[in-house]
Amino acid sequence: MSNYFGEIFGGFQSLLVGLGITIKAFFDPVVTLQYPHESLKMTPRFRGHIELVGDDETGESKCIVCGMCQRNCPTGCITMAGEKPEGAKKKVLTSYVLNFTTCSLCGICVESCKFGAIAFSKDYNLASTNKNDFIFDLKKRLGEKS
Amino acid sequence: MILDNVKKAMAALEPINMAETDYAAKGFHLDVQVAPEQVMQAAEVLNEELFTLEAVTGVDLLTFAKAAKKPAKKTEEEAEPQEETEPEEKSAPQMEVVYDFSHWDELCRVVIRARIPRDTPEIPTISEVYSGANWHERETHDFFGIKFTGHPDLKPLLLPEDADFHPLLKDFVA
Amino acid sequence: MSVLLQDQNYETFEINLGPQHPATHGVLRVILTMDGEYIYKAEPVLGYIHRMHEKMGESKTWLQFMPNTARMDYLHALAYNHGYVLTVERAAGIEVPERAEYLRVITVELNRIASHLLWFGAFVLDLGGFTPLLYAFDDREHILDILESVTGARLTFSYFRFGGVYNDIDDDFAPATLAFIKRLRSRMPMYHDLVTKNIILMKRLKEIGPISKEMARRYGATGPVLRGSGVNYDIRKNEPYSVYPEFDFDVPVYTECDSMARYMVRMDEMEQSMRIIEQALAKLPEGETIVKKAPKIIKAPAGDYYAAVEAARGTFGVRVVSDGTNSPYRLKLRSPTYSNLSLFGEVAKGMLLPDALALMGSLDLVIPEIDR
Amino acid sequence: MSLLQSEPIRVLAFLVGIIAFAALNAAYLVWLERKEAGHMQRRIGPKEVGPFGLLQPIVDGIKLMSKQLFLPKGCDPILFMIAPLMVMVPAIMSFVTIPFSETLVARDINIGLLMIFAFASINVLGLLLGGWGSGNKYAIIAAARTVSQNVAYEIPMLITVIGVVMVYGTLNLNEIVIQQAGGFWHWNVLNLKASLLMPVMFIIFFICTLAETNRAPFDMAEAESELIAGIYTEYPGMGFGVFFMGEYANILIGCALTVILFLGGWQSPFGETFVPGVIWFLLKLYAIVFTVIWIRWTYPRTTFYGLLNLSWKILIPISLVNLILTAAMLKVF
Repeated sequence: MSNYFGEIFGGFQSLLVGLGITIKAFFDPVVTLQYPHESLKMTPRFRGHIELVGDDETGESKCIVCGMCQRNCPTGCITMAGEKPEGAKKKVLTSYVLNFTTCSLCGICVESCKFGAIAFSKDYNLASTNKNDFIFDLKKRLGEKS
Repeated sequence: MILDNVKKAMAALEPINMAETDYAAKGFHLDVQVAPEQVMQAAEVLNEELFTLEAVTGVDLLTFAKAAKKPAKKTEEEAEPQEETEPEEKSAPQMEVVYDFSHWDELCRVVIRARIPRDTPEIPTISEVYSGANWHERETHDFFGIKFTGHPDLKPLLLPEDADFHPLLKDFVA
Repeated sequence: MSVLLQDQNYETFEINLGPQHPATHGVLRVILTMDGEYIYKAEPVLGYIHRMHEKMGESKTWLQFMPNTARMDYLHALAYNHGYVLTVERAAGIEVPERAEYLRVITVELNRIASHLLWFGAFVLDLGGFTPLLYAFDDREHILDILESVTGARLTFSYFRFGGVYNDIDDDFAPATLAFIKRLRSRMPMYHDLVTKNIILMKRLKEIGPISKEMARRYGATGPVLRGSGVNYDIRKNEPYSVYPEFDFDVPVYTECDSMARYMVRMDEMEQSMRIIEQALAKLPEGETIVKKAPKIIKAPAGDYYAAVEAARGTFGVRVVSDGTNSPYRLKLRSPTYSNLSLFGEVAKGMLLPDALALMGSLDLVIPEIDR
Repeated sequence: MSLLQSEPIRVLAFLVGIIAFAALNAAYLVWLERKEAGHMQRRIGPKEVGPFGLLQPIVDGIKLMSKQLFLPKGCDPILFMIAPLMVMVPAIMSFVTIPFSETLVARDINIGLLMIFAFASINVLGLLLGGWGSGNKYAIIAAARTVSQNVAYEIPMLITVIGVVMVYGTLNLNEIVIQQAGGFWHWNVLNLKASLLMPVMFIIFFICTLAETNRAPFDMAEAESELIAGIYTEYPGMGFGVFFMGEYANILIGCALTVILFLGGWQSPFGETFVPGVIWFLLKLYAIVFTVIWIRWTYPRTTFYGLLNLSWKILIPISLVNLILTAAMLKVF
């Protein structure tokens, strides 16, 4: 019989403690960030989609079209093409397309590039209703940027 | 100490091959290869010693022998005993079913292997002793087509109900 | 036990729990043959999110499979990275520098706390309480920010590499982690007052879903489900790997075998993980974070190798059969919740529907990890 | 008799007033619930539509009305359509006898309390027909649960109400409120002269109100995480909207009864003041509604047998003891 009442009072007391916690939280300041109005500052190491790094003087890409990133990508989302203008000994990049819909942001391409030609970008709010918006032509973007 | 009991009990079953492997290099202590029919007794032995079943793995050895035999150029030559010395079976290619057991009280991982011909892959089930094996065997059946005789209901688990293809076979064409 | 379980010709009806159902946390479908509210037979149906990781493993090189490991159990992705990296390093015989091992342990334990916090929120949500979920997510966001500052990702980290880690921690990683630990320690009593000591929750979890030691052994259950049934089996202690032997932490074990025990095991494990992180941060050695001559092409001598790690949900084992080429010949991924769920059919027989959902919540299921 | 005093105009005015009160409340209680839940979970709640999200309920209402009403396959059309009405109409009918203030009561019937409980029992039937009519397995389980839950909680509620009626000797709600005049120490909840257990009676009555209106922690009818949406699973658009309005009207009735029977209806807590009775009544009403919402966002859901045990093993014995105690105390004093 005693634990009958003990359980009632103990249980009721635990219910009141629970109410106390939620009411305290009710008057505490709000923790969430109001997204569309305020935006989050990304950490320097945030892995957005990759982008070509422009050579500081010429503004051209540092890429020598060796294809290491294309081969190492697990999902094969990088397609690039380059051609060797006669007279010059190094290949020149003509097109560098990243299919961001299959990229898993693992960073193997950035790691395998010996020339630091590609790096992670910082933009994260990429939303679009059309799949083709995510087929990035990185060479064009590099041109626009510089 | 448990390892010795297991070795004694396993020796009683005269397995085809029993080797104590170095845990640091391979990840398990005892590697026992038994004939397919003895799989049930081996499981009972381990059940007495209170082992628990971790996983059942199927391996399709169709293209394994060719690749493994051409030794990689400069890797050190401590070749695996049972891979190389075995009389290379030019005869029918084989499939292997690997049972991983581990023990709670003492670090002792035992691996039981059984080789079955690839074209008639059949092996008795151990789900009476280890009911956990029920799902593992259904999954191995899904991926390799190995029929586990005596299994309560061997319908596909991870593949759709009407799946008749076995994706993990080396000659599987999507 | 309902009257049905005695005689067979009682009229039952079949209900589909899932694949879209609020309490299954993913696409798990359970066909319940019910008599009123009592479950006569429960049969989980899997495969709705089966992507065949094991076949992908056979067609990719060793390093290319790394992102896949993080996408099986995305709540504790780092443990899966760790399991895969351990097996390949054991196969190819690659040494890992001391600092990298410490960084691995710190990030894995942080990820374990994040996984347990998410489980705690989702579990109480299954039982009907909404608010604890948002408090738990509030804490979890701090961990994700800390892990993002070092790995660059928030959920599916591909942070480990063979022979070390991707990049080093910056200098405000340690203060942020210690501040987080202090904050979580101050909030744990609030969680216990709001949820654990609540009489309604106790009535929902006590003596619900008994999993005996013998049944756990027969089904191969591991992790908190096993430790809730009185078995002291934790891979970090029983099969020490990486630098775990250098930290002293204890493994919470409860012997009541019911959902409350499994709940308490995970709540105490968060405290232990915090202890490990503190000791690891204190003893963090200097040095490079990836072995100098990390081979670009991994050459594992032919043969098969096995390694297991303690993920948040149990033993995650990777069995690799290598034939010396640059991609694995066969890659078997042993997922813990696969075995933990296999005993659901036997335990749920004769239970009420809400109790069966409490049991399923206490098993802490992540369906993509079961389906692989 | 001036135009205003004439009977049909008065009835019309009260009719429009009550339905407006019920509809507006149904909408803005949703807003209050989402705002309160938000702040309790350290977030904001609706904020975008209108200042402080005040237009959100209106927009939700329009959205619900714009949804297509279809009858699910295998459902019983008549029962399916009647059920929401059977939940909402009795709730709005019960507003007739609720005294908002000294004069502001639609029809001051001398058996007002009995009428409210008569209508409250129809609400259960509505939920049962809704669950059964929609032909969905989850809804049938929810319907079966709701019936036994309401039966189990009707009894302690009625026994408590008998205790109160014995103290005040009348079923007329206005009389009960008048007898609780004077400061808050005259309220029934502190009326220890009538029976020592009166505060416990207040708590039991409050728990029974929660259970009657299927609010957490007893929300068996709409157990989101188990039965998907319980009885409301198959109801699209305005079908769900009417059920929702019925549920919130029921909560209002329950809280209004709690206020009238225990917290002195429209009486002011400090004796005579110039503030009209309606203000006090609405203040107390919304305080109790705030508590109902507060409880929902704090506790997990009880199991079904836990809920029945609570009623049969704890609430009913205590309310019976109180009944005997009240009778004895009335005999003595």
